[in-house]
Amino acid sequence: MRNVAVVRFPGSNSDFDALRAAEAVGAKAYFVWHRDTDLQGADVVILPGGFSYGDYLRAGAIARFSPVMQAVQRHAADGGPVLGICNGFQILCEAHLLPGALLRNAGLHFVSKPVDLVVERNDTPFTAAFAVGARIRLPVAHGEGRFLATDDTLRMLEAEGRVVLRYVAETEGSPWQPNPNGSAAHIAGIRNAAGNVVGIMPHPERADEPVLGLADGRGFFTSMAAWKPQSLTEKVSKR
Amino acid sequence: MTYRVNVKVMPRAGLLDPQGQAVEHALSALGFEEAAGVRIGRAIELEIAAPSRADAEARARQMCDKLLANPVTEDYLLRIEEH
Amino acid sequence: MTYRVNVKVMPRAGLLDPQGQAVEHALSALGFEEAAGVRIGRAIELEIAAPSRADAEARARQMCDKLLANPVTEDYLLRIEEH
Amino acid sequence: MESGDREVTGSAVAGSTEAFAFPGERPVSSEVVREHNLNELEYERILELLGRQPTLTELGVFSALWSEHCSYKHSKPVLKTFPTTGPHVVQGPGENAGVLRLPDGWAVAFKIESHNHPSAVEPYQGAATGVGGILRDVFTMGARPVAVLNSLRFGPLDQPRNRYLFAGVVRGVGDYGNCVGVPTLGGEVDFAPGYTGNPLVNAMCVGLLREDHLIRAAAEGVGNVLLAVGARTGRDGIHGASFASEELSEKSESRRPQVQVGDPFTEKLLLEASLELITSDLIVAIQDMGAAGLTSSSAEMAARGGVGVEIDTGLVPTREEGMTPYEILLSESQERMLVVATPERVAEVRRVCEKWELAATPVGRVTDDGIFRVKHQGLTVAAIPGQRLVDDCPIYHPEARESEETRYRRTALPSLPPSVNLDRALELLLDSPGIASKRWVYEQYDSSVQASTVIHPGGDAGVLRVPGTAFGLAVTVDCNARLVALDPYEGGKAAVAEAARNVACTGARPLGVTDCLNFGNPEKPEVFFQFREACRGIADACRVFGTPVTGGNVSFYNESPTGAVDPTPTIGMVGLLARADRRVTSFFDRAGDEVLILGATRGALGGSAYWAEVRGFVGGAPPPVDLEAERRLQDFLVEAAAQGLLRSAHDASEGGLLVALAEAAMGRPYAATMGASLDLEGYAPGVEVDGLLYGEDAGRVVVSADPAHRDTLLELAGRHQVPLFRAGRTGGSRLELRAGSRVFSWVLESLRKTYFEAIPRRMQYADAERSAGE
Ligand SMILES: Nc1ncnc2c1ncn2[C@@H]1O[C@H](COP(=O)(O)OP(=O)(O)O)[C@@H](O)[C@H]1O
Ligand SMILES: [Mg+2]
Repeated sequence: MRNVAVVRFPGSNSDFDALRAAEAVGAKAYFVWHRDTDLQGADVVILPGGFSYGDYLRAGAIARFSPVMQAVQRHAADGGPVLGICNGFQILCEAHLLPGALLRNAGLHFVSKPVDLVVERNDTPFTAAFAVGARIRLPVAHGEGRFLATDDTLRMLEAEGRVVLRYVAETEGSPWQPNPNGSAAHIAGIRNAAGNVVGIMPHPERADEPVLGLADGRGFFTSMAAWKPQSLTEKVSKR
Repeated sequence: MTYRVNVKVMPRAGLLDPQGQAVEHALSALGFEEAAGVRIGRAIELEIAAPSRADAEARARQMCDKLLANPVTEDYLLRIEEH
Repeated sequence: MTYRVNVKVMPRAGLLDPQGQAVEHALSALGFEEAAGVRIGRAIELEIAAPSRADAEARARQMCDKLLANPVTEDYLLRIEEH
Repeated sequence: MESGDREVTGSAVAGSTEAFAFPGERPVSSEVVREHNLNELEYERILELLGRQPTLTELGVFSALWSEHCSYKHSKPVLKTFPTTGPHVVQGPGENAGVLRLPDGWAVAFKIESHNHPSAVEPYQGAATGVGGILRDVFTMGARPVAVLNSLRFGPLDQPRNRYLFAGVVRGVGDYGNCVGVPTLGGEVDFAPGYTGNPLVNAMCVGLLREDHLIRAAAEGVGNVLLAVGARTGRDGIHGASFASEELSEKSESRRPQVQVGDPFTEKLLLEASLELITSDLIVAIQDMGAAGLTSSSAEMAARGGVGVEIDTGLVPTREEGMTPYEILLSESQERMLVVATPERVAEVRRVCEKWELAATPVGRVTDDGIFRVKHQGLTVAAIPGQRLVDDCPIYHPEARESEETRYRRTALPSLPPSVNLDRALELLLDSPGIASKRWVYEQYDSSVQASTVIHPGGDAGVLRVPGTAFGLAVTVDCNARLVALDPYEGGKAAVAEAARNVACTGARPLGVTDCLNFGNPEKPEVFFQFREACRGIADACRVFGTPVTGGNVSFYNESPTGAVDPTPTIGMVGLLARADRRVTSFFDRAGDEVLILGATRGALGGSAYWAEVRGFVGGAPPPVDLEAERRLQDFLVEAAAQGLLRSAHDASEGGLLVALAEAAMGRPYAATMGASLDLEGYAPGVEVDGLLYGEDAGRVVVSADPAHRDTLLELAGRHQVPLFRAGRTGGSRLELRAGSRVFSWVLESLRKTYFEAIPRRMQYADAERSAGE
């Protein structure tokens, strides 16, 4: 059974949600405190959403130095899956586990609403359950979600197919949908070169049950639960 | 003549500066114990076309008083260079 | 010896600065059409206890490189005064 | 922190009420007394109560606790008339928040609070700290906050200053709640000239707890230790409580207390630490250091426990050097708690706080002599009989008289003819910021965090599920101030009725009320009349609906140079949705559904948005609210939803039946529209078309349902004696309507542009508009 470590930073606020969503697919999920240095045999690590250290200075800038992050770095280096959601994505960028940076939304306001996305890769531990090109709807809720990187990095991300999630360019029926934050190339989520570290701005853990109105998020967790250590390395080596 | 204006807008002395506090903690956690009294504000750069440096400064002040700084919670500091 | 350190962290040149644009627009709406090229960044003040000005500066640089500025998107400028 | 390890200075002679001036403090002159907003009567009472002259410190303590904000000296007798009991009431008024019983051992704690004056001065921090305070009121009951709501009023958006206040307040509410991680599930915003210079910012918080974890803020156990937990104490907001109890004027600019700055990050740590302390049974009592800070929290906790307290202000961790006991006692620095624990538990309490990176510092102890005693480095600077300090503030019964002007307005009629025809009028209404979509607001609020939101803002009430159970909660805040201004009694009833209707539209049963009574200066007879009558209306409605008032807040002196604000008794309500998965949303979402109109239309245009926005006339007699009919309507909606008979339900409020129909058809900004073609022939015989479309009779709801359920619904409506009219079917991309001889047809896409863009269009650059227009 999958051991899923949900890291709690001071200011994390989607920690319970991530835990619940992982448990909902039968994972053995537990909290790891930011001061811990041991992930207790985690197969998967989730950096949840929230405002670690109040997002003061830059979102994720301070959390990145938490003791636990060294363990996360090692886990990632060994090919262990890591999912950063929202603030977790910001932390992964600040920690240079993922390229680029997440800046204040182009609209300057916090944005909370459902957005439509396209899943562009299903060769990650968190998107395997989706078909490539699948259109899904998830909530976003962030003030600093504008993905930005140098042109070279952006070119590299596209060339290596490392864009995992993209905001759809437009939505029928609603002119108020697309790209909520002005991200470069409508990027909503990316992965590292090996494919085991994934960062996304939208919140699958808040959209995994019909009663919540949106259920597409469940796929991220069923993918995680079904994922086998070798399955990734195979896919990676195939490329 | 255009002048380059540097405005530094800082939280009023005595007002709580949670951001500064958090950064100060982070710094000492990173081994920079020698850092103290961290305060964080905004830095604003702009160019002003004006007949004279004095005019540029006067206009810049008006901009700060009217918009760039919040008189209730912030103090500002102006620096002007020719350009 | 303690030194007062002023750090100015600005969005890397060429990067879109929506906040700067919004403020520039508001300025001209308020009749300050002469303002241009508005950019908005962060101003950080702190004190550093160090044996010498050079040491203070070196430490301050480390703080910026490590925490205070994001190398991917920001440039910083240091100013140090005795205190 | 060391200070925390020091022993609290030994007690003075038990029972002694001797106190000394703190070195360097001003002697108490009549001038000083006046500065403290205490009148002769009150000062006499103080002398009599102490049997001597107060020290300046004591004067500060009295002025805080005897301010309107803390003492309710003008409102108490009226508030006593509210129904506050019921089989499901676990905690009525008097605690930090009211508590109602839910199924399966759960309970809901909820409370609303105003932060009007601070927000007028500094909108961002004022609103942010308002949210912070109400969150603390709820989690100090042992409840985890699960929803925030906000009720806002501003002057018209064509003035830059109003746009700036609106933008700043919304950003402040959002940044704080978003950071702490509590979803904002609803609220209301309205705009009227009366609020220029004195915006209203009311924040409501709803929390969930296991009933057996409920903790009350009563200090008990002589010898128990008082600990200050959380942020350090600065010179922030000194005299905020008395500041909130006077009119805003040039003078108050100078008396303005130092702005309180919110730190939601510390709040989040306080929230987690407090809940850990409470659920692991480590503490006796806990209270937020809110208005009047350490003073009110300690004095109130002592009074509730019938004990005395002794505080050593010298032990309180301060942010600034050389703070006097006076300043420490009255500081309103945010994110601070006062905790009472037994001496054996202190170490454990501090360990838990430490884990959450918070300081917990012993600053005093519970005593047996009933005295509120304050020492500073051994010197007793205040010693006041505690119970009397809290209870003996003079109570006032001001004169109440309705203003001639209001009486006249009620009987008046619009003088000008309509400037536009009836179909254009709809566009004007949808474009008016009070009615237009509030998406510009609620999209800045995280409404999905906690992964429990079942109905997001944008419809009627917000709905959340209670994880691990089948049921959910519906939450709303409502008040139509125009109606209250024209007829305070009917307006008060209408506010409760609308809130209950919004709750019932989701399928939830209204449970209880928290109210935020925003009025002008109660010493003016016409203002006190509004207050008394509005409260009478609220009380009557709550009685009929079986929704007790479990708490609330009174905010008087909402006056600016332009006069008193419109009377605005905001009603916050929670309801129980037996099955969260049976929730009913407010939008048409399937073609071919039956559209039914519940309730009767008499075409009352008095106080309507149509007259105000289209005919430039605020007046006429508001429609009377038939409380029994409202109750039957609620019963019908709850039962129909429980049986899964409804696809959508949306009540008619501002803008009347037509705006309600248009809103149901326009849908949410993230989904496609669903048109309808309707025929009102025979619905309200004899009613003029303008009254039919735009009248604001209470008790009306537009529902859509699968045609298969039609007969069941008709039968159910008959049983509940709810008028039900079959208006037509959903479908298409237009809203088509036959009313009498008139046929209307609106293209929904263009209505949507108007409705969803009305506020964004006006607010485009508002964030950067501060002093403009000042
Ligand atoms: N300040 C606000 N914050 C959050 N949601 C809001 C706010 N103002 C309005 N809303 C939401 O917009 C919707 C419509 O509000 P309103 O017009 O007051 O509805 P109603 O007339 O049914 O009370 C409601 O869902 C309400 O919760
Ligand atoms: Mg409604």
